[in-house]
Amino acid sequence: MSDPRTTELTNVSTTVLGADEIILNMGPQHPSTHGVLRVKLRLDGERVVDSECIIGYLHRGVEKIAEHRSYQQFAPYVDRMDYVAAVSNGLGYCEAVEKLLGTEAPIRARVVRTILTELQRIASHLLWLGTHALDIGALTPVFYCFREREEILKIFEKYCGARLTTHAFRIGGLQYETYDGFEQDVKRFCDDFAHRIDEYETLLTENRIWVGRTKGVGILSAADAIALGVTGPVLRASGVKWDLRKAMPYAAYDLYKFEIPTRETGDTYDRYVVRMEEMRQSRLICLQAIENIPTGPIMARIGKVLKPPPGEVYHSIEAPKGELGYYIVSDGTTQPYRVRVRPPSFINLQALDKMARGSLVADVVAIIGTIDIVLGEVDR
Amino acid sequence: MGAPATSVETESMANDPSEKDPASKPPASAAEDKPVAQKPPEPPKAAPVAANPPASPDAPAAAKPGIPPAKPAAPAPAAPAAPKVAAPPAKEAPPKPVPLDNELVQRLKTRFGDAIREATLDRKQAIVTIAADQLREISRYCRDDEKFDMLVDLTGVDWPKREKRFDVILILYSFAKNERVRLKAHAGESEPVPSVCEIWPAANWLERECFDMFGIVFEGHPKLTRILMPDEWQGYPLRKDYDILKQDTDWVRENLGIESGQ
Amino acid sequence: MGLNSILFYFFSALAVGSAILMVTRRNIVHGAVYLITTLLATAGVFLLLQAEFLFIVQVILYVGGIMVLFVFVIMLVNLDVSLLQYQFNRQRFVAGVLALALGAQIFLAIKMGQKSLFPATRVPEILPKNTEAVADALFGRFMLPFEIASILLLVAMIGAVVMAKRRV
Amino acid sequence: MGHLFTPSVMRLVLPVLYAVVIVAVLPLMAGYIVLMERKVMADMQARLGPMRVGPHGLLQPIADAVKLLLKEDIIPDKADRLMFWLAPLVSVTMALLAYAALPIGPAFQIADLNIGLLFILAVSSLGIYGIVLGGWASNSHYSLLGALRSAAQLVSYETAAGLGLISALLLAGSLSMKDIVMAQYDQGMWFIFYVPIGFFIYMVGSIAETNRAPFDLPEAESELVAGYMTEYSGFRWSLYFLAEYANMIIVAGIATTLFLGGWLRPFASYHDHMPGTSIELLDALPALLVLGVALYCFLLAPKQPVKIQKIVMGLVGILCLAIAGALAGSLFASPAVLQGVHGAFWFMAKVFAYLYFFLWFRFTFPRYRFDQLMRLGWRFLIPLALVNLITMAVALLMSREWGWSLRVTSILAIVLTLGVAMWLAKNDDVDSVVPVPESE
Repeated sequence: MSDPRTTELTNVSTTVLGADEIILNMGPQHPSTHGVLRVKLRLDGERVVDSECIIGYLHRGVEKIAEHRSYQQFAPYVDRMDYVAAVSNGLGYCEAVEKLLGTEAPIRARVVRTILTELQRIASHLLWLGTHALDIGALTPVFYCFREREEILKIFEKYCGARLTTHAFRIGGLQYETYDGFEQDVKRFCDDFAHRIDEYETLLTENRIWVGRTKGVGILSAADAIALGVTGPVLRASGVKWDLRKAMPYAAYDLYKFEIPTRETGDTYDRYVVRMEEMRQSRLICLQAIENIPTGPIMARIGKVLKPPPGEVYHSIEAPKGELGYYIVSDGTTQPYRVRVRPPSFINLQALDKMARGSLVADVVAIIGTIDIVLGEVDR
Repeated sequence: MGAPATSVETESMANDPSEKDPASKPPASAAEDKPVAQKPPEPPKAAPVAANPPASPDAPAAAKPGIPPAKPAAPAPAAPAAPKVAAPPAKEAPPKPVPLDNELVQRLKTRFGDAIREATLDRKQAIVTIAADQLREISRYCRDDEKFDMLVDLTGVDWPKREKRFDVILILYSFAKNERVRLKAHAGESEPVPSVCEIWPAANWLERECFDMFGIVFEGHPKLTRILMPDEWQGYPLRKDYDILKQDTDWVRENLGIESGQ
Repeated sequence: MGLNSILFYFFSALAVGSAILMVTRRNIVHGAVYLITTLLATAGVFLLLQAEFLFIVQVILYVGGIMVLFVFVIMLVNLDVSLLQYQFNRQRFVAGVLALALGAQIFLAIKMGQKSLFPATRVPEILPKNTEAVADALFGRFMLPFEIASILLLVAMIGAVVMAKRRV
Repeated sequence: MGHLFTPSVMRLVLPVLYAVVIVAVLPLMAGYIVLMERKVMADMQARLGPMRVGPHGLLQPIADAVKLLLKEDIIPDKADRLMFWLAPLVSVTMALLAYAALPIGPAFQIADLNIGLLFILAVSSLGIYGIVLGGWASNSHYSLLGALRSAAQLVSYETAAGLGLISALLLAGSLSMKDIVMAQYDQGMWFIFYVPIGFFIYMVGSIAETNRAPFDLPEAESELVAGYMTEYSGFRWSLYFLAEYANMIIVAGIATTLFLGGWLRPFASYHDHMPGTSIELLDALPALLVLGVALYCFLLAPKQPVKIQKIVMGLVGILCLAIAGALAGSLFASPAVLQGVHGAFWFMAKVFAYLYFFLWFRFTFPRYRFDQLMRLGWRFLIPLALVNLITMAVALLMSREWGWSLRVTSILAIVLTLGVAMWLAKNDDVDSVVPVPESE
C-alpha cells in the first residue's frame, strides 16, 4: 500500500506557516542523516523553530522475531540492530541470557570479550568521527578513521570470520579460542593507534573553523539529559560522570583501571572531546587486558539446549552509543517469551528536538552527527 | 550529581560472594609463568558439547535426551569421539524468585498501602508490582523522594491468557544510590494507563512505541501516535495473537492481487 | 569608415536596441539583463573614446555593483505579488507631453550635429593617461566637493542601516 | 603581401594569436588542475587517487571531458530557457575575458592595458551574474537559495580582496600588470615581503571569491545539494566547472603578478645587477627540474601494467624532455628569449604553487557556516584590509619623506597591522556563538 509519507516526501513542501515559517524536509535520503531518518524542521528564516523526527523506515520487527527463535538462534539478529557496534550488542545479549540462566562466563571468556568490545568501541567511535567531520565539511579525517577501523575489522575477521555482523560471542562464553598472534595483533594496533589519534586531534581540536562550527551548538544541560534518559558520551559530555562499566561492572571491567572522561557544557565540541578521550581509555583497557589473558575454559558448563527457568531479567552494558539494555522474559521453554531491547540511539535521538531548537539549519546536520545514532538500532 | 557511590548494589554481580564460579580464580594467581598463548592443557569437555549445531529450531529438543533417534544424518561430532557425556552436568539453577522486603518496599507500602501488590527479587533484581491507576503518583514519588531520576526503559509484555493481559514495565535507575528497580503494572485490553511523560520526558517516545506495538493507551500523553509502523497500519505487531502470516497474505492479496505470498 | 566608427555604430545600436527591449519585456529579469547590456554598451562607447578609466568605473560600479543589488532585490522579492497590482496609467496626457519634448530635443541634436554624423577626423592616437588625469582632478582641484559628496554618501548609508535595524 | 606584416596589423595578429593559444590551452589546463586536485587530495588522505585511466590517471581529464560532452543536457521544464542557456555562457566568457591582461611572460601578454588590474577585477566581478541567473533560471527553491548565498559571499569578499590588492598597488604605482612586475624588479623585492598581510587578505578573499575550500558553502553538499549548479548537467555544467577553474587560475595569476613577482625569477634583480657568473644555478633550475620529471617518466614507463599506459608514459616523458630542451636552449639564446621562456616557466610555477595552497586548505579545513562566513568577511577581513592599507600608506610616506628604507618602515607597518588584527580577533571573537534567542 502506498505509504503517504513516502510520496509526500521528495518534494520540498514550502507550506507557509505563521509569518514566514517554512517546513523543510531533511531525509530520509539525505546525505548526512546517517541512514533512513527523516527530520521535519519548521524554520523561521534560517532558525529552527521545532523539529520532528519520523522514523520506522528500517523497522524489521526484531523483537517479534525473537519470540519465534531459540536463545542461540536469536544471537545473530542482535548484531543487525546497531550494525556499527555488533560485538557489544552480542556481549549485552549473551550476558543477559547468562544472567537469566544464573551462570557466568569463565574468566578467560570474560577477558577476551572485554578486549573485543573495547576494540569495537574504538571502531564505532572512529566511524562516528569520520562521518561527523565529513558532515561539517572536513574531507580528510574520514579516510584516516577508516584506515584505523580497517585494522580492527581485520582482527575481528581473523577471530570470528566476519568483519561487521560478527556474532563473536555465544551464550555462556566463546565459541572460538583466540587465534595464535591475537595478542600481538591487538598490541600492534594499540601501539600504532596512540599517535594516530593525536593526528586527528591536530587536524580538528584546535582548528578554528571546527571549534566555530561545534562550540555552543546543540547544548544539552545535565538535567535535561537525565530527564530525557540520554546515556553514553552525550550524557557524560553534559557533566554527569556515569558509566555502566564503572557503576555496574560486567564482563571483566572491574579488573582494569580506566578513566571516565566528562565535560561540562554539553555542546557538540564537548561530545567530540569526550569520545576522543574514550577512544584513548579503551586503548588503555585493551593494553592492560592483553598483558595476561588468564588460561582456562572458554565456555561455561551449560547444556546444548537452553531452557532457563521462568522469570525475567534486565541486563545492560555500556555500548558505544549509550546504555544498551536487554529485558528478557522466559517462560521455561527454549524460546524467550519476550525480548525487549533498550536502544540507546532511539532514546538519545529523542533529545534532538531539545538540542536543535533555536539553532541554524547547518547546525542540525552537526547535531544529528554528534548524537551518533544508527538507524538500525533506532528502528529495530 | 555526585559520583555514584559504589555501595553494595542489590543486583551487581561482580562482588557477590555466594556465586563465585570455581573456574574464575583471581587473575593474580593465573599470572605466574603463563606460557604465551599456549592451548589450555586438556580440551575442556564443554567445547565439543557446544560445537555441534544446536537442535533444529522447530523440533524443541526438550523431550529427546542426547542424540535424537529419528535424525537422518546424525551430526557425528567432528572432534575425535570425545566420551559422550551421559547427561549435561548439573547446571547451577538460578535462585528462585523470592519475596523482597527491603526498606524501599516498606516505604512504598506505608505510602501507598495496597496499591503495592507484591515485591519479588528475581535473579537478584527488585520487581515491584503496582496498581495501574496509581502509576503516576508512585512514579512521581519514586523520582522525587526515592531519587530514581532516570527512566531507563518503559515497555510492555503481552500475557493473553490473563484477564488483565498487558504488563507495563518501567525500569528506573537512581544515580545517587546506583540502584535499579522495576515497576510492573497490569493493564487490561482497552484499559488506559496513566502516562508518565510529565515526570520523565524520556517516556514520550517509549510510550508511543508501547502504544504502537501493543495498543496500550497512555492517557495524558501529548501526541500518542504510531512511531515505528506506518500511520495507517492495522493491528498491533507485538501482541501474541498478531498473526504475521495473515498480515502478509492480506497485504499480498490487497496490493499484488495474488492469493498467497508463501 | 575606420574600425572605430564601425565599433561605435555597433555599440550604440546595441545600447539603443537593448534599452527598447528592456522597457518592453514582461519578465522583469529579462528586463534587468537587457539593462545590463545597455550599460555595457555605453561602457564600450567610453572605451572607444580612449576613456579607459571611465570604461572601468562604468563596468565595476554600474554593472558589477548596482545592478547586482538590482538583481538581488528582483529575486528576493517574489514578483508575482507586484505584477497583480493594478497598473495605473491615468497620466497618459502628461507622458505624451514629456515624450514630445524629448523628441524635439533629439531631433534638434541630430540636425545640429549633422556634420559629425560620419566622423572624418581621427581621434588622436594616445591621450594622456586619463587615470592620472582623473585622479589629479578628483583629489587635486576638486578636493572639497569630493569630501562633501563622500559625507553625503556616508549619511545615506547610516540612514539605511538605522532603518533596516529597526525592522529586524 | 608586404602590408600584411605592417606594425598595426602585427599589433593585432599577435594578441589574437595569444588569445587563441590561451583559450585552447585553458580547458586542458583546467582539466589537469582537476586531476592535480584529486591526486593531491588522495595523497593527503592516504590513498592513490585516479590510477586507472592512463598511467597514474594522466588521461583522466580527457576521459572526464568526453563523458561531460556525451552526458544528456537536461533543461528543467518550467525553467526560463533564455536565462538557463545564457547563465553558464556569461560565467565562462567573463572568466576567459580576464586573461586579456594577465602577463604570463614579459612578451606573452594579450593586451597591456594601462588599467590592467582594474579590468581583471571588473570582469571577474561580472561572473556573479552567471551564478545568480543560473540559480534563478533553474526554478528550484534550493538552487535559488544557493545562488543568492554565493552572490552575497562574492560581493562581500570582493571588497576584502580588492583592498588587499590596493595595498600592493601603493608600492607599484601603476595599474598596468607589466609595470607592477617591473616595479618589483626595480625595487628588488617581491611585494609579498613588503605587505604580507595584504597577501594573506587577498588569498582568503580569493578563496571565498571562487567559492572554494572552507567557503564553499553555496554548494555545501549537506544543506543545499549543489547550490546553483543543481539543475545543470552535461556540457552546460562543465561550462560552470570550467569557469570556476579558470577563475582559480586568474586569481592565482593576479596574486603571482602582484605579490610574487610575476614572471621574475627569484633574485632576478641581483642576477642582472651583479654580473657574477653568467649562468647561475637559478637559471638552469627550470631545465633541470623538467629534465628530472622526464627521467622519472621514463623510469616509470616500463613498470606500467597496461601496454597503452607504457606508450602514454613514454610520450609524456618525451614531452617533458622537449620542454627541458627548450628551457636549456633558451639559456644560450638572446636574453629576451631567455626572459620570455623562463618567465613563462616561473609564472606557471608560482601559479601552481598558489593553487596547491588552495587545495591544501580544501582538505584540511571544515566548512564555515554562512553567518560565520559573512561575519569573518565584514567584521574581520575588511577592517583589517583598511588598517593594512593605511599603515602601508604611512610606511610609504615615511620612506619617501624621511628617506628611511622601505623595508624598515614596512616592517613597522606589518607589526602595527598584526597588533590590530590580534585586537580585532580577540574582542570580537569571529567564531563567537550565534546568540540563540530564548525560545519557550
